[in-house]
Parts: sequence; structure tokens; C-alpha cells
Amino acid sequence: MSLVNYLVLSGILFSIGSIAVLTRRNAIIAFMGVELMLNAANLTLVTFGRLHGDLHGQVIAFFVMVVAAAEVVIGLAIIVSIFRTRGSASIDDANLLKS
Amino acid sequence: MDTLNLAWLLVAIPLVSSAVLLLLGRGSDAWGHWLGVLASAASAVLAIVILVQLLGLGADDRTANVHLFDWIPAGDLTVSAGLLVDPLSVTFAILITFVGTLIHIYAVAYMSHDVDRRRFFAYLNLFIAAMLVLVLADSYALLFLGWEGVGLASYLLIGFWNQNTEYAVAAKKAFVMNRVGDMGMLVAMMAMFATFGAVDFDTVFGAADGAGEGAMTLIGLMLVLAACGKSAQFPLQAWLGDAMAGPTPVSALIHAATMVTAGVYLIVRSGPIFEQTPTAQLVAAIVGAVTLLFGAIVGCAKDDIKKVLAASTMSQIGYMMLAAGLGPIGYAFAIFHLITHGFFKAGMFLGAGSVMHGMGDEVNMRGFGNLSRYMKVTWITFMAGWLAIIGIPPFSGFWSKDKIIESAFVGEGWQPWVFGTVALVGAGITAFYMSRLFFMTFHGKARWNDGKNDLPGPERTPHESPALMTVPMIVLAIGAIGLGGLLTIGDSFVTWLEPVTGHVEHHEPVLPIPVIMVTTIVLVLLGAGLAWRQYAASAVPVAPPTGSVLTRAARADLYQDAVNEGVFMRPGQHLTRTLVYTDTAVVDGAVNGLGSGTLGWGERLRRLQNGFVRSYAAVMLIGVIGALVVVLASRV
Amino acid sequence: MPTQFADLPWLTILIVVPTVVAALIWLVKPLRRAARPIGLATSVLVLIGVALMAGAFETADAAEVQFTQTVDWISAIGASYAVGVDGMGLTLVALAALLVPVVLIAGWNEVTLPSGIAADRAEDSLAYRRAGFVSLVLVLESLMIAIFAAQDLFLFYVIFEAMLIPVYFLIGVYGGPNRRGAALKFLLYSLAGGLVMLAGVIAVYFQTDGGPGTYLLANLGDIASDNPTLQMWLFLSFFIAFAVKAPMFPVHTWLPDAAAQATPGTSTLLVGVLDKVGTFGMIAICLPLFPGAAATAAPVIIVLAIISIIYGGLVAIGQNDLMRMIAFSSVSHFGFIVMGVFVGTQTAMVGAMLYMVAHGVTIAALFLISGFLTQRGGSQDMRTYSGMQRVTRVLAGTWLFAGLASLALPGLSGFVPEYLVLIGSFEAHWAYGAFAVIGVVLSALYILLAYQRVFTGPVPEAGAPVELTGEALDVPDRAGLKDLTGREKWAIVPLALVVLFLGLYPAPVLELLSGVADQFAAILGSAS
Amino acid sequence: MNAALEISTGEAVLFWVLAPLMVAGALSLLFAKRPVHIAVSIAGVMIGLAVMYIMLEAPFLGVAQIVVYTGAVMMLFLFVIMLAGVDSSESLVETIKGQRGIAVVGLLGLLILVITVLTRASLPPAVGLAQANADTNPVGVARLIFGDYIFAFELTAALLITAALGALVLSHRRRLSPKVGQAELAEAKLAAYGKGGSAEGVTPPAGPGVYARHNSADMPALDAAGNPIDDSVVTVLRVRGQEAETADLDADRVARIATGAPMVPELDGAERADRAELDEQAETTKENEE
Repeated sequence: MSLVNYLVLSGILFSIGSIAVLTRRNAIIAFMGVELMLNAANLTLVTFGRLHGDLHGQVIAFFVMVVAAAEVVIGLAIIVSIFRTRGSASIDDANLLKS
Repeated sequence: MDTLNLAWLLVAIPLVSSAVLLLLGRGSDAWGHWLGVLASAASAVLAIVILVQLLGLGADDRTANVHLFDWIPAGDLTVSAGLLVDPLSVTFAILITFVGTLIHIYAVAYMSHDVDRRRFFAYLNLFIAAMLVLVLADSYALLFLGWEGVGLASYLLIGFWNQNTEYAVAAKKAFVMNRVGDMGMLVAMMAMFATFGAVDFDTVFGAADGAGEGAMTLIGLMLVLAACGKSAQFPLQAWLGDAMAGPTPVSALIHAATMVTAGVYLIVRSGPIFEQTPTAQLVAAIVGAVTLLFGAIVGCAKDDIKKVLAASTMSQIGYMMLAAGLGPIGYAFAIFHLITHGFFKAGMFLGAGSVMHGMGDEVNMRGFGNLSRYMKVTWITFMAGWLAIIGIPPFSGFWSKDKIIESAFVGEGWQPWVFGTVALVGAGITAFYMSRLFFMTFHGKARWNDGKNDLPGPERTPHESPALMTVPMIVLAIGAIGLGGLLTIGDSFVTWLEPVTGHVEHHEPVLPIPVIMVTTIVLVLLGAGLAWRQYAASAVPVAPPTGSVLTRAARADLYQDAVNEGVFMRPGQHLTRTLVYTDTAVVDGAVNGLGSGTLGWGERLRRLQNGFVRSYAAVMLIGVIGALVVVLASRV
Repeated sequence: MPTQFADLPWLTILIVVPTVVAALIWLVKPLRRAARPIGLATSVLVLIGVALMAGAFETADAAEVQFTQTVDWISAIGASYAVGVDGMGLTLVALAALLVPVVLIAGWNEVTLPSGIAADRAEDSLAYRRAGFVSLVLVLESLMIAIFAAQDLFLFYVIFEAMLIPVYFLIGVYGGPNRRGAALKFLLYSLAGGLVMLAGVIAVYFQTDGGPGTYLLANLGDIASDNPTLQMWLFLSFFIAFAVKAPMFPVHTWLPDAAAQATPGTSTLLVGVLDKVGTFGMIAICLPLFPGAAATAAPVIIVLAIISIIYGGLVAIGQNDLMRMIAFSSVSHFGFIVMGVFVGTQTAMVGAMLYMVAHGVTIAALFLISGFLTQRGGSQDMRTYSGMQRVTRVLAGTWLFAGLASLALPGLSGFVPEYLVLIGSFEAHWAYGAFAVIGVVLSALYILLAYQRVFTGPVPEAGAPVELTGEALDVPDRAGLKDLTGREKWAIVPLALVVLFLGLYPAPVLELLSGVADQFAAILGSAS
Repeated sequence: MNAALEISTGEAVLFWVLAPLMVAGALSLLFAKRPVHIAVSIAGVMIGLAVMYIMLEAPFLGVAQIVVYTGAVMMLFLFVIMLAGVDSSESLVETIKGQRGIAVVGLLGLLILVITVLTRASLPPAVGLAQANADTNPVGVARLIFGDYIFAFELTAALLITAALGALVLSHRRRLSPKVGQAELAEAKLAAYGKGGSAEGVTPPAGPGVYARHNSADMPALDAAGNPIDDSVVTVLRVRGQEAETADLDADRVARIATGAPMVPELDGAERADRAELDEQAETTKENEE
């Protein structure tokens, strides 16, 4: 077994996350998809870090985590306020972009 | 030369008066016409003063250039507004102002019933001013100013009663056909500038003999074209007949005495150019000859008294053109005939006007007859004009026309024979139709309804016109009788013009002069007699007979209008309609099509933007994958 | 001239003042009621200012750019604010300054309320609309003066585009029933031209060695002289924009719509001054910057110009709409101007320059007087008029006067320039003159035909339907139309005076122009 | 560079145990209906990731992962779900035309991409972090963070604060109308009732039906007609479908409740007597039991 497996795993997780973003209408679920994608990316970073034997990968992953946390906070807050005003957490209901 | 420097007043006075009349508007209705008469008379007096002054000088310094100001100082081309006072221009100035003043006086009475009399006099003054500019100009550019100015005045006066659409159309026709001629003038000036770098008489004439014949021929021909337009010569003669729509004084002044003769003036003035180009001279002569016959033939068939006079004008100017086309030997006589013609033709027009005045504006000669009993003065004066135009000695027409016929016979080759014969025949025909007019109007049985006889038409009460109208007629009649002889004594007029036309020693015609003279008179008498037999001795049908093919053709002005319409007007109208359609449908259509096409595409693309974040995300994902594939594929 | 007098930044003052006043009128509510008098006063002041400036102008070296003022603007791209006028610029600035007050006087009551305004708000909204009109006109005046004074290519371009804004609103807000379409068309046409020009402007920058003052016209000579193809492209990029503006066949079709829809005042400024920017640019930018290309393209352009002359004339003859007729006549006239610019003889060049001024005045008179008529008669269709000469005498007289000036009757403004252009073109090549001279006859036809249709013939009695092609409409009472009012007469008087002045004694103007003309004609002459 | 590290069997085993679980948990994103379930299973995935980090010689990150994600983020998610999305269990039917198709295409595309890349990629021999982690991984990471990445680190601090504030701002709702206290509310209700409005609110809403022999809050109250009043049960229970049916009661009790008849039928003397005995017995038994 080699480190490639980790990469394959992260690829699979990433794909699943992205598809979730595409297919789920519930904002919260879609958002979780995003999180999954981020983590998949982290996994890749860490794996390569180990592959190349330096810690930068981990550091970057760390920063990703921090940023992700911030992003989650904001994102969820947005979802909540949308839910408050529109009474629904469905993405498709918020299609103000159209006209 | 102090008064010569005042020459500009000749133009200024009538111009100012016209401006005043136009600007003051109704305010000057009461006295406006008298102001007009005064202005014209003033410049007439001034003209005479200048004439006297010139006569006082030696023949060689009878030419004065009066520089006024730089008109167009445009670097390479500099045109100055200056007056050229010399025998020729002064002669014209006299004719214009003198005859003009008479006609002004006549018009005071003739137009007395018209609400717009003031405007009429404003236009008349404008015409006088423009015509004087034309003849006094010292450069072609300035001459062109007058040239177009008289065109404008004629346009305004022909269309004076423009509430009648036909009159308005006639006016427009006159102006546009003149413009066609003016194109020639413009091209001539362009060629002059290209050749000599200037358009003033001195430079052009000075360098004329040095220039190549090609350019000279172009200039000459173009000048002839211009002359044709202005002087109603073939093929641009069609407008003159319709121009009779204007009030009769206008016909007398503009379309008989002065403006229409401007073409002749132009050619005589441009003598030095024509010297260099026999071709152009020949063309001018041919045009003259053709028009001479053309007018004569048309004149024989018309029943409208003014149209007959118009036709005869055309024909007489044909004589002048012919003479002018003959070169220096003809110049003097052309002008001579022009002067005499100015007098007797104006007289006859005024007579016609007086007849119409008495007959309730009737113009159809078949509705006249035996008027000599009712309007004696008109009759006598008209008779003077008649005898003059048909050339009975010693009336003035005889002297001038006979000289032209003689000089037409001068030269070698075929030309003298052709031109001479044409001139002779023309004289005969002229005698016929003018006599026809005279007899139909004043003699024979009355063909109008005087209330007692049971003739059709409204009741007429012919009467003599007021003194304001008859006096000018009398004066002109005296001119018609005596002027020719007076000026012939010792060739005084020819010598007087020599500074301009140059001295020419006497040439022998191909036929001995007495023969020509006798033939002429015989032909004239023949024509007159014929007319007498047909229109005075025998009764004239009130309804015009069908007549021969030639007659019908002549009644239709030899189908000149038909030709114009067929060749220029109709295709032109079609062309404009097509172009208007093309402009909106094709040129503009292309633009609009582009616009609507863009809109359509926008509509289609708009559908992609459905506003669902998820589908945007999907598109993004696909795009990313595609991009990656491309990148990686390129790496492989 | 007194130095401190000449040292004043005349042009900048003249450019700034109207805009400031416009802003005041627009923003300060109490001023709106008095918008028209204020605007008129301002424009008259500007006119006086221009007159003083002309007085201080050194006619001796009119070819030199005077009253110059240069300030670095965007030094990064070498753009600077540089103004100054030579003889040509001065005359055109004067033209603009003359026409604005005239238009304001003539259009005093031109702006009316759109339907459907509540009676109680009517007064306010009318004042509002009028204020808008006046301030737009004033802004336009600033831009017009600025563009004729611009001595920096970039500045020129910016103003060139900025001008579209006020005109767009003038047409689109205050125009006739179909105004929006016309305004949009005008805008798109001009923007398309401007876009091409922008490409040219940028390309020019890369042909120079950059640095501050790159775009100063003084520093820009013969661009890319070593690469004729490139120069030709650059030349075209500018020429197309100017041709659209000019307008030349076949990119003229925005003009008739705009002229027919805009108010007469707007049309006057549009055709009288703005379109001159096109020909002005051809002279002041196309020739000095791309002499070689200009010389190469000249024959083609001249052919197009001749087509414009004849085509415009013929189409004008066929028009039924008075304003469209005038617009097409302008297409024909612009043909003369462009021909004069590109034949490359000094005579034709000076003719073309004089033509710009003369045409501006003439067309202004035609548009305004026709406007007086159409506003009275409530229709621009000539077929609905007849015999007006008997009803509105002064109007008819002035119209004919303007018309004669437009058909180049000697003694009126139209003649001298047309004469010079013709003579100069013939000098270059006989065919140019020979074909162009046809325009002389056509102009007589369309002007007199219009006069005949509108002003002559019997006066129709009210209610009598006139048979138009297709639809018949009832003629409103024509016999009852009023003649020109005093205000309208006073609007025409200055124009008439200038028309006569240019026709009888153009020497002073020609003095200003001939020097410049020498210079530019020499460029073309030496290049070919 | 020391020799390429080889991966211990234990790690391999652990990997092969974890990976399927994680994938399964992730798949819940696509197929599960209830957000809560998804949240929990994703939390599981996060833990799995944490373990893998530790396997990948990144213990610090592993711990951080557990703290940040499992501990904070996913819990936050749960809160929000409870707050907003409890009842937003959506149907998996796609509404946007072609979205599914694109999704599938995207999935396949991604997978193919990843697979091909990884198969074609020629990775260098793995080095391992033994050297880098010489004096413990946290120290090594800390050196980098507070060394090379100090600036980024400070930025993240700022970012976090901003995020917190942003969350406050976003979730804070400004009061548009004066605060309505209990008194005002009561007055308003009565006023409305006085105006002939509904008695809604004047009479308190029905509580859940708590009856003798049946005292859970999932039982709807009955109205006079004996029909259940659904509103009387707590929303959450209803959403979760844990609401009891009146059918769970036997019919005659429902009838009694409806008619207001006593739950206990009338008895004759004898019956009453032995009924009493029974009661006593019950008493005594109770006591005995105590």
C-alpha cells in the first residue's frame, strides 16, 4: 500500500462533496458538501507533505482549517438570516440573481 | 473720373430701396412703389451721367476699373469686388435703368390692384441691382453673383402670383433650368482658375491667347451653355414660355429686354476667350441659328399673345447669339440689335399688357380683333414695335437686324451660306408671325363679346389704359422708331463699342450687300402680306383649327417639354424614389437589422441565466474539469 | 494686445463657466424657474468672451495655436489637459458660441409638458423640464468649445465621447414621438465610431515613446511613418469615427431620424456644430497624424464624398418630411466639405473650412425656421402644407432666404465656400469638380421643391383632407396660422446678418482660415 | 534524505478499515434525507480524517481537526439545523432540468481525472516526516507558523475576529417596531377580541392531551367533538412523526372524553364493596412493598 491511496480517497471525498453541492437543495447540506471538499483538499495537502517530507503541507492545511472555520461561521449566519426572512433554507428559493 | 467711382451707387441705390421695401413690410405699402420708381430712376440718371462722362473721354481711356473691396481673398484665389466701367457695360446700364424705369412707372398702374404691389417693386429693384452687378462686374465671380441674382429675381417675379401652383412650378422650372446653365458657368470658372489661376477679366483675357486651345474650348463651350440657360437658347429654352406666368411688366423687363440678353452679353464680354476657340464660336453660332428658327416656328402657332412674344424674343436672341458666334464682326451688331430689341420688344410687351388690361386679362388672340378702334395709343405704339421687329426701314429693327444678316453672310466655306440663309428665312418668318399677332389683335373683326353680339366668353369692354401705362409705351415706341437710325449714323455705336469689341475692318459678304438687303425686305413684305391675307382680310376662327402636323408640333413648343420630361424628369423622379427606398430599406435597414439581430441573440443567451446558484455551480464544475483536462492533455 | 488680457486662460474660463451655471440651474431648486433667462445670459456672456478672445487673437499668425494652456492630466498615459485655438478652431468656437444663444431664444417655449401631468404639478415639472433643457444645452456648449480647442489627442477623444451624453438626452427626452429610437440609434452609431477611435488612440500611444505629453497634438507628427499599412489602419480607425459624425454616405442614416425627432434647437446644435467635429477631426487629426495614409486614401474618400453630394441631394428631393429633407441636404453639404478637405489644394481646403462655418449658420436658420412652421402646423409632413407664403409671410420669406443661402446663391453664406471647394477640386482633378457641380442643380431642386410644396399654391381651407400616399389626414386650420413673433424674429436676425456677412464680405474669416488651410493642404500635398 | 519510508501494515489495515467507513459517511450527503443524520455522519468522517492525519504523522493537525471540525464546526451545523432546518427534510426529486445529468457527468469527470492523474503521475519515493518531526510535530509546525507564516497567521487572527463580528451583524436583527411586552400583547389580544375578533390567544391554546392512564405529551388533546387537536402537540414531535394517534386510545374512552362522562363507570353497592376491598388490598400491597 502506498500513499496514493490517501490521494484516491481524498479525490473520492472531494467528488462526493462537489456533487452534494450540486444536487442538494438544502443550503445547510450543500454547505456541508463544501466542508467535505475542503477537508478532502486538506487530506491531499497533508499526504503530499508526508510524501515530500516537509511540514509546509500541514501548515497550509492548518490555515485552511482556520479559514474554513471563519467561512462556516459567516456562511451559517447567512443561512440563518435567509431562513429568517424567507422561511426556507432552500437554495433554489434564493434565486435573486435571475432578473 | 470722380463719378465713375460712384458707379457702385448704380447698384447700391436700387438694392437699398429693395431691402427697405422688404424689411419695412406693410408699413411701406402706401408709398413703396414710388420709392421703387425713384430708386430706378436715380440710377438711370447716374448711368446717364456716367455715359456723358465717358463720351467726354478719348476712346482709349473709356475703360475704368473701380475697385471696391476684396471679396474672396482665399490665398491662391483672390477675387475682388470691382466694377468695370466701359462702353459695353455702360450701354447695358443705360438700357437696364432706362427701360427699367419706364417699366417701373408702367407697373405702378398695372399692379395698382394687387395687394402685394410693394413686394413687386422690391423684387423689381432687386432685379435692377442684380442686373447691374452682372454687367458692371469686373470678374466672372462677381458677374456670377449678378447672374444668379437676376435668376433669383426672375424666380420671385415669375412666381409672384404663386398661389397658382402652375405659376410656382413655372418659376421653379425657370430657376432650375438656369441652374443647369450656371453649372456651365461654374465649370468655366473652375477651368479658368486651373488655367490662369484667376477669374477676373483682366487676367483671364490678358493670358487668353497664351493658353492652350483645349482649355479655351472647354471654357468657351461652358460659357455657351451658361448663355443658353440664361438666354433661353436651344436646348435650354423651355422655361421662357412658362415664364410668361409672371406679371406682364416682368415679361417686358426681364424676359424680353434685359435678363434674357445676359447670355449675349456674356459671350461678347468673353470675346477674347472665343477668339482662341473657333469650335466654341461655331457652337454658339449654331445654337443661335437653331433657336432663331425654333422660336420663329413656335411663334407662328401660338395663340397666347404673350407666348408669341416670348417665342419671338427667343428667336431675336437667336439672332444675337448668331451674331455673337460670328466673332468680332458680329459683336457690335449683336449688342446693337440687343439694344434696339430691348426697346421695341419691351414696348410690345407693355402693349400686350395694356391690351390684357383692357380685355380683362384675356391673352388668347383669337378672342381679340379690331381693338385698334378702342385703344388707339396702344395700337400706334404697338405698330411701331411691330414695324421695328420685322425690320421695315427706317425703324430701328431694320438697321440692327440687317447688319446681322449681312455679317452672317461673311466668311468662307459653308458657314456663311447656311447662317445667312437661316437669318434670311428667319426674317421672313418673323415678319409673318409678328404681323399675325398684330392683325389678330388689332384688326379684322371683333371676336369678343361686347354684350351686343352673341359671341361666347365674358363681356368685354376694351378701353385705353391710364397715362401711367401709355407714357412708357410711347417713349419706348419712339425708341423703336428712331434709335436704330440714330445709332447707325456714322457707325457711331460700333465705334463707341470698339474699346471692348475691338476694331474690325469691313469684310465683304459672299453676296453683295444690296442683294441681301433687297431679299430681306422682299421676304419680310411677303411674310407680312401672307399674314394680312390670312388674319386681317379673312375671318379668324375663334376655336383654333386642328392645323397641320407642324402647327400642332409648334403649338406644343416642338415637344420640348415632352422631351425634357421623358429624358430628365421622369427618370429623375424614378431615381429619387428608388434611392429614398434604398436608403430606408437597404442602407438603414442593414443597421437596424444588426440591432434587432443583437437583441435576438441577447434573448437567447438570457435563458442560460436561470438564477439557480446550483446550476451556475454545475457550469463552473464542468468548466474547471474542462480546463484541467485541457491543461493536463497539453502536458501529455 | 495687452498681455495680462491675453494671459488669462480664456478657453478654460469659457469651457468651465457654462457647465458650472448648468449645474447650478439643475441643482439649485429656486433657480429652476429662472433657468431660461439665466441660461441665455450665460451663453451671451460666453459669446462676448469669445468676441473678446477673437479681438486678442493674432490674425497675422493665425496658423499658430494661440491662447494655449497645458497641464499634465494623467501623466501615466501621457494625457494632458491642453487647450488652444488656431484660426480654424477660433472660427468654430465662435460658431458654437453664436448658435447656443440663438437656439435658446428660438427654443424659448420649445420645451412643453408631456401629457398626463397632474395640473397641480404642471408648473413645477414644466420648470423642471425647461431647466433640464437649458442646462443640457449649456453643458453641450462647454463640450463644443472644449473639443474645438483641444490640443491633446486623449482629451479630444474623451470630449468626443462625452458629447454624446447631453445630446442623447436632448434627443431622447425632449424629442418627438419616436425620440427614444432615434436617440438610441444616434448613440449606438456614435459609440461604434468612438470605439474604433479608442482603438486608434491606444494604438497611437504605442507608436510613440510614451512619457508625459505624449498625446499633445504638437508632439504627434506623422505616426508610424515607416509602416504604411499600420498607418493606414490607424488612419481608418479615426476616419471612420469622423465619417460617422460627419455624416458621410453610407453611415449617415442616424442623422435623418435624429433630426426628424429632435427639437429644432437640438437639431441645430447637432447638425450645425457637432457634426463639424467630424470634419474638424479629419483636418486637425487625420491629416497631420497620418499624412501618408490620408494621401493614399484620398481618392476613395473623395469618391465617397461625391456620392454623398449627389446621393444626399437626390434623396432630399424625394423626402416628404421637412426635417428629413434638411438632414439629407446636410449630407450633401458635408460631401462638399469632406471633398474640400481631401483634394489637397489650398483653395479647396480653405473652402472646406469656411464651409463648416457657413453651413452651421445656414442649417441653423433652416432648422429653426422650419421648426417655427412645424410647431405651428403640428406636422413635419410637407404634404400637409400649402400656400403658407400667403399666410405666414415673414416666415416664408426668411425660410426662402435661408434656403437660398443653403443652395449657395452668390451673395449669401453658402456660395463662397462651395465656390472655393469646387474650384479647388477642379484644380486637383477635373472630374472631381465636374461631378460635384451636379450638386449645385440638385440643391436648387430640393430647396425650391420644398418651398413650392409648403409655401406656394392655394391655401387649403380647414378640415379639407389632403390625400397622402396611403393615409389621408385632416389638415388643421392652415389659414389661421400666426406669423413669426418678435422673439422668433430676433432669433433669426443674428443668423441672417452672419449669412449676409459671410456672403458679401467673408474676407475677415478667410484671413483667419487661409493660413491654417495652407498648412494642412501642404501636408496632404507633400505626402502624395 | 533517508531511505523511502515503507508504510507499516498496521497503518494499511487502519486505512482500509477507515476509508470505506468515511466514504460511506460521505455518501450520506447524497442519499440521506434528514440533515441531522448527515451532520452526524459527516462528523464521523471528520473524525476519520483526524485519525488519518495522525497516521500521516501530523498529530497536531489531527487534534486540531477533531477540535475545530468535529468539536466546533459540525456542532455549529447541528445548532443551525435545530434552529432552522429541522423540518426542511427535502425530497430528493430534482427540480432544475438537467442538473442531475450535469452532476453525474461532473462526478465521472472528476473521478476519471483523479484516477488518471494518480495512475499516470510518477510520484517520488515517499520521504516521511521523521526528520521534520525530529523534535515533535507540534514544535515543527509551530516553527513554521510563527516563523515563515507569521504574517499569514496574524491575518487569520484578524480574519477570525472579522468573521465573528460578521456573524453577529448578520444574525442580529434590528427591531423595527417598539418592543411588545406581555402587557401590551394581552391588551392587544383583548382589544381584538372586543372588536369581535377570534378568541385566539384570549383563551390559551390547548396543551397536549394528558389523560389518566396515558400521560405522555405526544398525545393530542381532544376538542369537544372528540376530534384530536394537532396543534396541541409540540412541533418537533410532529415533525419527527413521533406524534401518537388518538387511535391508541380505545374508542369508548374517546367517547367518554368527548361527552365529558366520568372515566369510571357508576357501580352498584356490591360492586362498590369489593371494589373497595380491592382498593384496600392495593393499599396494603403498596405499603408492603414500601
